Formats: sequence, structure tokens, C-alpha cells
Amino acid sequence: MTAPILSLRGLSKSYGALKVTDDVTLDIGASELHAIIGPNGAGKTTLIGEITGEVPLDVGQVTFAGEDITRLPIHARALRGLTRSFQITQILPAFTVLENVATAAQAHDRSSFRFFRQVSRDARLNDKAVAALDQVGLRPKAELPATSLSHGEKRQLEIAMALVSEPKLLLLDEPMAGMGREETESLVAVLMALKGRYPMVLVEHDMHAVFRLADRISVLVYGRVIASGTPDEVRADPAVREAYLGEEDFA
Amino acid sequence: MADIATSAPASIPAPLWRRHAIALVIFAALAVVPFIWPERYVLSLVGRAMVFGIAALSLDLILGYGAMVSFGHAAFLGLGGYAVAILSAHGIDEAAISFPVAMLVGAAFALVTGAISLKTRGVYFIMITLAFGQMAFFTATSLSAYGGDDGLRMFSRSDVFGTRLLRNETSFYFVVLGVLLGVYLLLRAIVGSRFGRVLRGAKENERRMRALGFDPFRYRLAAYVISGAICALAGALFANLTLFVSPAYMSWQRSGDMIAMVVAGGLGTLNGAIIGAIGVLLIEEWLAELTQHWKALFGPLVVLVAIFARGGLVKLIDRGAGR
Amino acid sequence: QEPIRIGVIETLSGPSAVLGQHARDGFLLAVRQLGGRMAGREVQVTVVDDELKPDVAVQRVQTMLDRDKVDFVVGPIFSNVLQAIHAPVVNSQRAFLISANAGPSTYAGRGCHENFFVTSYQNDQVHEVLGAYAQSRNLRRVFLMTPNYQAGRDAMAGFKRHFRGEIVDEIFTPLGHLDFAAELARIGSSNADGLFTFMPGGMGVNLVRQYRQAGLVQRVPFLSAFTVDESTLPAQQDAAIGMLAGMTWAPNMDNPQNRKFVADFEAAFGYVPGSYAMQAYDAAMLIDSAARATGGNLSNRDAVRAALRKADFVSLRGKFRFANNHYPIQDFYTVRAAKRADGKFQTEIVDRVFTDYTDVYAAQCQMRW
Amino acid sequence: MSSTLLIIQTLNGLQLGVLLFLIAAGLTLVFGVMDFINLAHGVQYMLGAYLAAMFVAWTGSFVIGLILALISALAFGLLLEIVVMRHLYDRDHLEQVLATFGLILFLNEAVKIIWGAAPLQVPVPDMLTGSIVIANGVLYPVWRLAIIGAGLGVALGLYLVVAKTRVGMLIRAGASNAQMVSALGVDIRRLFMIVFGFGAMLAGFAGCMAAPVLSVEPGMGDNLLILAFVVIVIGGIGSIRGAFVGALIVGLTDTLLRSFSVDLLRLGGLSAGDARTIGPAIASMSIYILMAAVLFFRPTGLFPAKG
Amino acid sequence: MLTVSSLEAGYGDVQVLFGISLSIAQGEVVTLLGRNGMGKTTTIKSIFGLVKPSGGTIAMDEVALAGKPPFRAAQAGLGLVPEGRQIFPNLTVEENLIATAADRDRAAKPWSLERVYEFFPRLKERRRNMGTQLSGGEQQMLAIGRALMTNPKLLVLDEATEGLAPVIRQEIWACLARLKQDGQSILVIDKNVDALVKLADRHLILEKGRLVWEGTSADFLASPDLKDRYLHV
Ligand SMILES: Nc1ncnc2c1ncn2[C@@H]1O[C@H](COP(=O)(O)OP(=O)(O)OP(=O)(O)O)[C@@H](O)[C@H]1O
Ligand SMILES: Nc1ncnc2c1ncn2[C@@H]1O[C@H](COP(=O)(O)OP(=O)(O)OP(=O)(O)O)[C@@H](O)[C@H]1O
Ligand SMILES: [Mg+2]
Ligand SMILES: [Mg+2]
Repeated sequence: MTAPILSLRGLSKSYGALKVTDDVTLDIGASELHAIIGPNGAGKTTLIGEITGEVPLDVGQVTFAGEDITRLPIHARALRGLTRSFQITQILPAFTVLENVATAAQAHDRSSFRFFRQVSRDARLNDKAVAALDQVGLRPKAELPATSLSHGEKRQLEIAMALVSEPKLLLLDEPMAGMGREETESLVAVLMALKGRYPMVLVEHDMHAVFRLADRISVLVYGRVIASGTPDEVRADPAVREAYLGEEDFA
Repeated sequence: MADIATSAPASIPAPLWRRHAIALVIFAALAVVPFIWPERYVLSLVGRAMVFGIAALSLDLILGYGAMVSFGHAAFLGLGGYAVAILSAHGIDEAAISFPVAMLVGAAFALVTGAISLKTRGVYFIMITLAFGQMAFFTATSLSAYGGDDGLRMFSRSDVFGTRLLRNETSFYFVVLGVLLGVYLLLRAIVGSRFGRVLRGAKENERRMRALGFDPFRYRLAAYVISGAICALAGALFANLTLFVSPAYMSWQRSGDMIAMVVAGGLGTLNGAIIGAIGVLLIEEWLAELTQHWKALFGPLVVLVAIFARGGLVKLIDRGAGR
Repeated sequence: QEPIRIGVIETLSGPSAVLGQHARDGFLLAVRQLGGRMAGREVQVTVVDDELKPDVAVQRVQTMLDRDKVDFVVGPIFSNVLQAIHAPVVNSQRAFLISANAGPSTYAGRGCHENFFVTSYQNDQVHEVLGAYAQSRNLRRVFLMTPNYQAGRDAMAGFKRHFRGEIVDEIFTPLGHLDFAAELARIGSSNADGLFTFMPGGMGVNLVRQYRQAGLVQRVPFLSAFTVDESTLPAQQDAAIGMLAGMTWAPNMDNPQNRKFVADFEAAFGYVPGSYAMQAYDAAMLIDSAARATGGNLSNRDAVRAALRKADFVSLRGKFRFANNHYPIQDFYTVRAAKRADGKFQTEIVDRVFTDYTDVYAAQCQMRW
Repeated sequence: MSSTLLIIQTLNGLQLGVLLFLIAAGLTLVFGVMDFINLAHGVQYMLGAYLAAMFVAWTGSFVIGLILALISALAFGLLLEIVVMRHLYDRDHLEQVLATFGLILFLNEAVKIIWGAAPLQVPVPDMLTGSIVIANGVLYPVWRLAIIGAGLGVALGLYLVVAKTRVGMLIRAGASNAQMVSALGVDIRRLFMIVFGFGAMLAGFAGCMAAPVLSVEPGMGDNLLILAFVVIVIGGIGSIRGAFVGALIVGLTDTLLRSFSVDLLRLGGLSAGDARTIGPAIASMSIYILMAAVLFFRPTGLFPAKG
Repeated sequence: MLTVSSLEAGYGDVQVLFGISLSIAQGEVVTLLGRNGMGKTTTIKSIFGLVKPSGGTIAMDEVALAGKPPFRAAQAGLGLVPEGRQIFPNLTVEENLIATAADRDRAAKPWSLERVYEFFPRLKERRRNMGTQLSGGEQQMLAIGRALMTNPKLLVLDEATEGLAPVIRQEIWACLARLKQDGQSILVIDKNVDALVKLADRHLILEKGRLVWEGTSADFLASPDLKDRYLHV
């Protein structure tokens, strides 16, 4: 295995008596799609927060692309290519769909301390944004304010914003939640296409998607990694079946 | 607690031509005033309204586009005024010196207080800016050497590169109009720029902006400093207009008046700030002529604007023109 | 014939509105008694509110001068407003400024101006009255308390001008101060045998009532300026009875013009006039005297000024004349709050402290006439 | 700086704090719970004082006057709610600020038209006049103790209602998501109306309690409104407990610094004259400095309402 | 029980629903299917008065609801689990459950705190936590529990299993099945068509704001092209 893009060493975090992250050590390979699954409240979103810097750690170390980023603030991590989508949709509601994506592109395109040129006519940003909207199928809605999107459409918008952020690693927190079958299918296709290009961490409860996409899966229960392996290994693990998968067959 | 102004209803911005049409009408109207009413009191009334227009524009930048409700903004007005008046008391009457100094003073005060205030959000921000405004107010009150509570007189308007340009009422009027136009164009450019987009984005959803890689604090602070400098410039003009500065220019009521102007005119539109400032001052003046109990009329008027002109007077004009 | 136009600018909104109301009503009463005419010309009075905002005051005065073409500007109550409007009016080449209340030192000495007249007093004088009184009554140890602003500091300075005893302590309270519990505790625990204070408006109402509630009235006599007067007595009521103040006049001053003034005023407006009303009334009479002296021709400014300087009118104070700085030379009294037979409250004259008193700044004024 | 003086000043600080709490409580309730910024709270306090002055003068009895004033304050609050406030609940905070700013202008002028510009007064009720000895040689006015008592009672009652009852839960829920509360079967508008009316009555009550100590005059609520905002911001918006603690801190800081700042500065080595001029300036700024400091270290106040 | 006829609604000038008519009988479980953005949520919001309908009628047990404020719908017996959870962030879990609890028609077996906790043990563990401190899935459970605590005659779930772990999702299906056995009427929107087919009696398919198909589970299974055409599975 080549050097991992992201490595977590001994992460721990408690809220009072509740241990949400309990000595998590994990490596994400430079080209893999790594799924993290686990019951509700297991600490998956919290783990993503710890990686991006939103949730301060009690102990542990986060190394990204060979650099220790444990102490860096959120935006500095984002600028280094750590890109996330949110489980509970986070968009810029009054901006148009296009502006939402163009803003994401702007973050990675030179300084934003520019006071005079009209940004709405900035072709470089807009072109990138349009391309991303094409990929997720939101192009027709580009000029609408983002609030007027339906729930599922907002999820697609989040993905588009992640795509233009020049990610070195994509952290996707339940991107399929709230999407219909068709949209899920097309998102799976999008992620399939991206798979070689970006390493990804995917948190998702849609097992059909996870088992099709993931190279490796880690299972988080009560803040601990209880299993880690290929999809087949994980699917076969009785502990995982009991804690998470249940009776359903995810062939 | 929900952040101030994030709950504003989303709206598709008015078409470009209409936005410019309103601004065009305003500036054209202001430009012809001296030809129709050359009387001094009209020039000084409208001049005062324009000075407040500049101050309101500066407030709209942070309030309307950045959701930073500064409740101490009058402090900048006062600081700018005191800078000019104190320099003048020491014999420096040159605007080319005193105006930049005023702006620097405003910017410096904004930098220091902003760096502290911007740790907070929403109503907490409102109150911490009020606190700094009050400190400035009490400091001015205890400046015995410069008149303290009674205020400080200026004996003449500032010179401009040695000329007495500002002493003529009409040319003073056009200078103020020119500054208003300049500030308007500057801010119009800023809010549409990359910088402006980050500012607006941070108002919409700070968490999202951070995750995209922006540090909202730096942009907000920069906007706050720009705003403070511009408002201090308004203060410098204000001191020249009234030939007098006093702590009363910095009172919290005055900051409240400025917020009311911007909100009544229409938040985050720039046009609204100008319309609000001019509208409020002219209506006040007009009502005060009608009756001594004019506040009993003005108050309900303000309430009606708040309730019915959703989005302020510009929205009302927009809707009227939209039919 | 063109009417004589007079602009009256007073504070008519906010907590201090009552003072402006006294002044306005006093002025309007005078004009009414004059039958709305001076020297045969109709009088047109414009009353405006300065909102206690200097810039608003400048704006409104500008309008009076340019649009209404007023011949006289009368007012205001507060010094900071006067500071703001002084230059625009006195330099207007048209109008005279007659202050019917504010009398700051700024314009009494070197800053005196030929177009500026004062019908009230120089501010310090009222405080001096109490200093002199305390001195004459052998109060040896006096406690001073004023708000923390220029007028407050001036008040203390004025008091000390004639007082030779010991100043136990000085307190500056914030302006707009409401609750004096903390200060009263200090006064009570000091061994002062008198308190001198200057607490205009609502501050004075609170102080007087709390002073009474704290039971200090008997122990530490209460000497004040602009704290116990007809503007505050309706709220202080019994709490103020017996407290002393310094003034140039009181409603019970015994002369025919004053008896008529007080009676007419109460009939017209339903409350007891205070010194603010008296001074504005005198301002109107002063203008009337100048109009009469010039035969109603106000276009010759030098003639009008000369007539104003003569002050040829019957003041409610009995005698009245101007010093070279256009501030009055007059008598000063201690007055005491009292309840009248009809249940209303007023101040009443106790002692004359100064006779024909000129303010100390007049000597520095370069005007000679 | 004797110890009796310190005791009295502490009591005074406490009393000022309690009065501030009475005003701040209604403000924080309406603000925190309904997410409504009501600048008119200060004029509602003023109105309470005016009503008390009027009714006490009419009836000659403080208690009857107080009751009538409270009923009228409540009725007026409900009227305001119906005519103005309810159109603004789902609006931007700043539009609420604007509308209630208009109400301030109107009501300040209206009381002047109705009751005149001169200040009015309310006598201290007979049974509560005078002072009592609370320690060796320390006298304290009974009425001020009554204010302290009333404030403590209101604090406790409010805390219990908001934190422990279902009505309390509903109003907190309504603050965060009124539509959802309604969709679950509660008439949120009526609930808000009641809360608002109650807040108005609390403001009125504060006015009634203050009237015997302070002068009743137009604009008397304006500065106290700002102080009340300082209090709830220091305490943490929406938290009754925060308002209480904040009010006491502000009351004590203000009173004690006012009394002792000059002495402290002199102890610090300043000359008497300097201390006398700087001390009061610092004292008037003290609560603002305090607030800025609190917010610097705790950007959402001392007791942020959780969530 | 619930009857909707010719419902029209939209946002501002944009019309989203075009003449929707549907009815749900006592004890029935009905689904509302369709791709993203077709108007499912808007239909629910209109029924609850969260969006003002521009035309048509809505009646719940004879009570006319169109144009009425939301609480009328709830009082008439509708219980909502909204899209996006919308739990109260500043209340604890337990307070979220209690605050709006009601038993308006004296249900035979009313929902109580204990019953909800029994149903979602995870909630019991977190009952002192504030709403915001819950994980996404926990919030979802809480939203369902909260609606059940109003003892609704018709339970309306908009994407109620979104973001839930498979085991929990299975549990919720099982729970809905149990509720159905108890005679609870349910209107459900969900993307797990396969599970819904087993559970529900009838299905409605929305396409661009119009009702384009209606039928029983058997009908649905019998015409596989439906999925392709409208749901694209
Ligand atoms: N600020 C907080 N204070 C206290 N507890 C918290 C806080 N934030 C999260 N928690 C708790 O931490 C646990 C983990 O939450 P997290 O959101 O990481 O779960 P998750 O694995 O993403 O679950 P889901 O799949 O349901 O989204 C939950 O039990 C949650 O209640
Ligand atoms: N607040 C709003 N303002 C304007 N348009 C809106 C708003 N909410 C939804 N819409 C639009 O109405 C249409 C229907 O939305 P709705 O939320 O009802 O869809 P849905 O079927 O529930 O989709 P999803 O499965 O994604 O939740 C969409 O095209 C959407 O863009
Ligand atoms: Mg999660
Ligand atoms: Mg939906």
C-alpha cells in the first residue's frame, strides 16, 4: 500500500460521560474509497468533524497528506483539500444554485481579497461551477435560488460544491440520504467515475450503494472501530450483522 | 439563537436595470436640487441627509451584506467629526490632511473594536458594539479640553488644497454629493466582488463557508474597517456641515437612528440606505413643521413601514415598478 | 406691513421637554398679552424642537433664518445646543440671538458677541448664590455632588467661588443618573453639615425624593441649583418642601407685573410657571421694547442693538439691565420649596444674597457701549 | 470606606440589580422564547409607572392602583401584540427592531400628550415607608427591601414556569420552530400572545415598583432598556437564570464602582483630583467594559440557553 | 377519513401541485411515491396548512382544513413526522416528547413516554440531551416518537427512515406493520419502495405535481414498467 492520504492515530472524544470517539486509529489509502458504517449515534459524523476540525479532539493525531493537521482550523484544512459534504444540508440559501458552486470554486482560486471586479462575471469560476452542476444533473436549476430546491436537489447541490473544491480527499456524510432511487443511482455513477481520481471517505446507511462502491469498510459502534475490511469480509461478520445490518440481504 | 438577518426571505434580486434605475433617479434628483432650491437651508438640509446617506451606506455594507448589526456606528461619525474639529482647533484646516486622518482614526477604532466584537454573533454583536460606542461617547464627554459634554466649535470649514471651496454652500453641497456618489460606486463594486461574495456567504451560512475554506473573521473584519473609515469620512463632512461636534453625535440613540434608516430603506441594497437616510430625515423635518407632537405621527409611520414594506422602501418601489 | 418674525427653539421632546415647555409657554403668553403685535406690527412666532441634538438644532435654526427670515432667535435651554447655533445666528447678518436660559461662560467673557443677549443669568451665578449663602450661614463642612459633565464641573467651581469652608467630598455622578442610593449612603456617613447639588430634570426629582426617603433632610441641609423648581416640584411634591435653591426670581415675587404673569400663566396653561417661563417672557418683552424704541423698523441693526441694550421693559424680576457682555445685572435670592394654599407647589423667596450682581466674566468682554 | 457603608452599598447594588432583573425578565422571555426583539419593552415599563401614578392618585391606595395598573399594562400588551407584534414574528430581527423603535417614538410622545411633559410621582405606600435597622447603625428604606423581595419572588416563579412546566417547554419550542409546534397541534399564536402580554405586564410591574423611587417621566424607559439588554446579554439570552445573575452583577458592579472607584484609584496612587475626574468616567463605562469582557471570553453570555 | 380533492398549491408564483385528489380510509396504509422534487412534501405541507393551498379542499373526518392554520390539522387527528426531522434543538429529548403530547380522542392504547422509550431504547439513553446533540438518526427516531405522542388518527411520515441504520429501518418497518395491525392509518413517503410494497395497501405516484397512478400493492407489482417510468429504479 502506498502512503495513506489520511491517518488517524488514537482519536478520542467524550461529551461528559459519553465516549463518542474511542481510540480510533485508521488509515485511508491514497486512492481508495473507504466507507464508514455503523448504527445511529455511533460517532461517524463526529469522526468526520474531528477530521475537518469542527470538533476539537480530546487526544489523538490527524495526519493529512503527510502533514500533521491536528491543530489547524477548519478553513485551513479545507484549503489543503479536505473537502466535506454535510449530513444535514448546509448550503447558502439566498444564493443561486450556480453561485453556491461558484463560491466553492472561489475558495480555491487565488485570493478573495479582491474588491472591484464583478465576481458574477468571473468566467473561470462560473465555468467550473457549470461543469459540476452538469455532473450532478442540476444544470437546469442553475439560476434558481438554492432555497427553492427540493430536499433531494439540495443534496445534489452539496455534491457539486464538493466537486469543485479541488479535493485531495472527499468526506461524504450520507450523500444519498433523502435522494430518490433514480438520483441515488446517478450519484453512485458519479462516485464510480470519481473513484480513481479522488480518495473518498463515505458515511452512508444505504447499503446497496456502500457495497457497490467501497474498497474497504470500517464499522464504528459506540465510537470504536469494531471491524475493518473488504465489503465481503464485513458483510460476513456476525458482529456487524447484529449491530448494524440486521436481517436484510445486501447482495 | 438564530443569527440576525439570516432568516431574511430569499428573493430573486431585482433586475439589473431596475437597480441602476433607482440609483440613477436618486442621484439625478440630488444633482438638480441646488438649481431648483438654491436657498441655504435646503442645501444644508439635503446636505445633512446626504451625509447620513454616506453613513447609512457604510452601515449597510456590514449590516445588510455581512449581518453585522453595529449598534455603535455613531461612534465613527463622532470620531471622524472630532478628528477634523480637533485638528482645526490646533490650526490644521486642510481637508487633504484632516479627512484622511479622520478615516484613519475610524479605521483604527474599527480594527481594534472589530477584532474583539467579531468573536460574537447576532445580538451579542449588537451589544458589544454598543458597549464600544458608549465608551467612545463617555470618553468624548470627559474630554474637558475639547468642550466635554458641551461640544467643540469649528470656526470655519476645512480648506481643500488651500482653497476655500467648502465655504460656498453650493460647492460644499456638490462635494458632499460627489463623496456620496463615490462611496456608492465603491460599495457597489465591493459587494459584487469576490470579497463581497464571501461576506454575503458568511452571512448566509458561516459553517458552510468555513468548510469551503474561507475564514469569515478576516473578511468581516476587513468589511468592518472599511465601514468604519467611510462612516468617519461622513463624520468629517458632518463636522464641516454643522461647524460643531459634540458627544451627542455618538449617542446610542443616534446609532439606533442609523439602523432604522438602513432597515426602513431596505437592507442589503445600498439604494435602500440612501433612500432610508434621505427619506427619514426629510419626513422628520416635514412632520416637525406640522406639529410639535410630530413623533406621535412619525412613530406609527415607522411601524407601518416595518409591517407593510417588507424589505424596506426600495422593495416597495420595486414592487410598484414591477407591475 | 411685514410681520415681525421670531423663531423660538427649545427642547420639546425627551425627558427634558418640560423645561422647553415652560419656556415656550412663557414666551407665547407674553406675545398674547401684547395682543400679538409689537410696535403695531403683527408678530409671527415659529416654535421648533431642537430634540437636544445639536445638529438638528443647527438645521432648524438655518431654516428659520433662511426661509422664515426671522428677526430674532429665542432659546435654547441647553448650553450644548446654544454652542451649536450661536455662530450661525450671530453671523447671519439678520437675526439677534436671545438666550432665555442657557448662559455659558464661553460667551460671557472674551467670546461675547454684539448680536447675542441673555435674559437669564450667567450659569455660574446661581451656584455662587449657594456658596455665598453657605458661607454666610457658617456651614463649615459641605458635601458637593453634580453630574459628570461641563456644567457640573462649572457648578462646583461656582459654589467654591464664595465658599471658604471645608469641602468634605465631591461626587460626580453619571449624567442621567437615576438611583442615588449609593451616593446618599456616602453623604449620610460623612459628617457634612450641608449638601450642595446641581441635578437638573429627572435626576433632581429622583434625588430629592430619595433624599427625603433616606431621612437626610433634617441632618444635612439641602442646597441646590436647578434641582428644586417649578419644573420638578409637581413630581417632588412634599418631598421637596423646605429645600433651598438659588434663583433670580420666584412665582411669589411681589410686584404687579409678576402677579399678573403668574395668574395669567396658570389660567392659560394650568401649571405654575418656573424661571424658564419667566426668562422667556422677559425675552419677549425685551424684543417688544426694542421694536417700540425703533418704531417697528428692525432693518437698522445698530439701532435695534442699541435698543436691546437699553432693556427698557418692565421685568418680572423688577429691575433688569445688561452688563457690557449682554448678560443681566440683577439680584439673586435663595428660594425655598413650599406648598401653596391651593395644594400646588412653588418656590418662594427667602433671602436676597446678591444685589445688582454682575458675572465675573464680564470684565474680560471687549465690548464697550 | 467603612464596613457599614459597604453593607449598604451592597444592598443598594442588590436592589438595583433586582429592579433591572424585573425589567430584563420580560425582555429575555419575549426575546429568548419567542425570538422577538422588543425594543418597546422600555416604554412598556414607563407606561407601567405612568399607570401606577394615575391609578394611585385616583384611588388613593397603592395596592388597588397597582392592581389596576397591572391589568391595564396586560391589556395594553395584548393590544400591542394584536396590532403590531404578531405581524412580525416570522420576520427578520431588524424589522422587529424597526417597528418597536417606532413604538418607542410614539409612546414617549403619547404619554406626554396624555400626562404632560412634567414628571409625575407615586408616593411610597404608607405601610412600607420608613427605614429599618438591619445591623448595628445601618438603616435601610423598607420600600427598597420590598423591591428586593418582589424581584426574588418573580425570579423564582419565572424560573419554575419556564424550566419545569409544559407551557415553558412549548414556548421554548416555539422559539426555535413555531411552525412545527403548530403542526403538532398547539395554537402557537395564542401562546405567543399570552407570553407577550405577560412580558408586558412584567415590564409594567417593574415600572410600578420603581415609581415610588424614581421620577415618572417621558423617556424614562430608554436608558433602562439598554441596561436591560446589557443584563440579558451578559446572562445569556433566553435564560431566566442568566438574566437574574446578570442583573445582580450589573447592579453590584455599577453601584460599588460608583461609590468606591475614586477611593480605589487613589489607593492605586492617583492624585485626588485625577481620581475624581477619572473615577466617574470609569464608573459610567464600567458595565459596558464588563459586558465587553464577558462577551470576549464567553461570546454567548454566562448562561447560554442550551441549543 | 382524509379526503383531498383538486388540491393546487405552490411557492410564490411557481405552481407545484396541479389538482391532486386522494383519500385515505380508516386503518389504511397509503404511500406517496415519486422522484425528487415532484411535489410529495408540498402535498403534505398543504394538508397541514404549512403551505397555503391555492385551490381545492381538504377534509379530515368532516373537518375542513384548507387554508386553516397547522394546529387545526393536528387537532383534527393528523400527526406529522416532517422531512428533515425538525426537532426542537433547545429542548431535551424528553421535553421534545412531552411538550406537544396529547391524547385528544382517548386512544385505547395511548402512547406514553415509556412506550416510546421501549420502542426506541436509544432515546431513553439520551433523554437528558438537547435536541441538537443527537446524531442524525437519533433525531429521526425522536421525530417519530414525538408524532406518536400526539396519538394521531392518521400518522404522516415524510422520509422517516432517511439516514437510519438498516437495523433500525427494519425495526421501523416492523413498527409500522404493528401499528397497522392496531388499526393505525398511515400515509408514508419513502424511497424504499420494496419495503413499502410489503407494508402498504395502496400507492399513489406523483409526477410533476400531478397524480399519475393509483393502485394497490398487487397492481403495483403487476406493472413493473411503473417503476421505470415514474420511479426509475
Ligand atoms: N455536542 C454534543 N454534546 C453531547 N453529545 C453529543 C454532541 N454531539 C453529538 N453527541 C452525541 O454523540 C453521539 C455521536 O453522534 P454522531 O452525530 O457522530 O453520530 P453518527 O454516527 O453520525 O449517527 P447517524 O448515523 O445517526 O448520523 C450521539 O449519541 C450524539 O447524541
Ligand atoms: N420553499 C420553496 N420555494 C420555492 N420552490 C420550492 C420550495 N420548496 C420546494 N420547491 C419546489 O417545489 C417542487 C416540489 O418540491 P417538494 O419538496 O414537494 O418535492 P418532493 O417530491 O418532496 O421531493 P424530495 O423527494 O426531493 O423531497 C420542487 O421543484 C422544488 O424545487
Ligand atoms: Mg451522522
Ligand atoms: Mg420531500
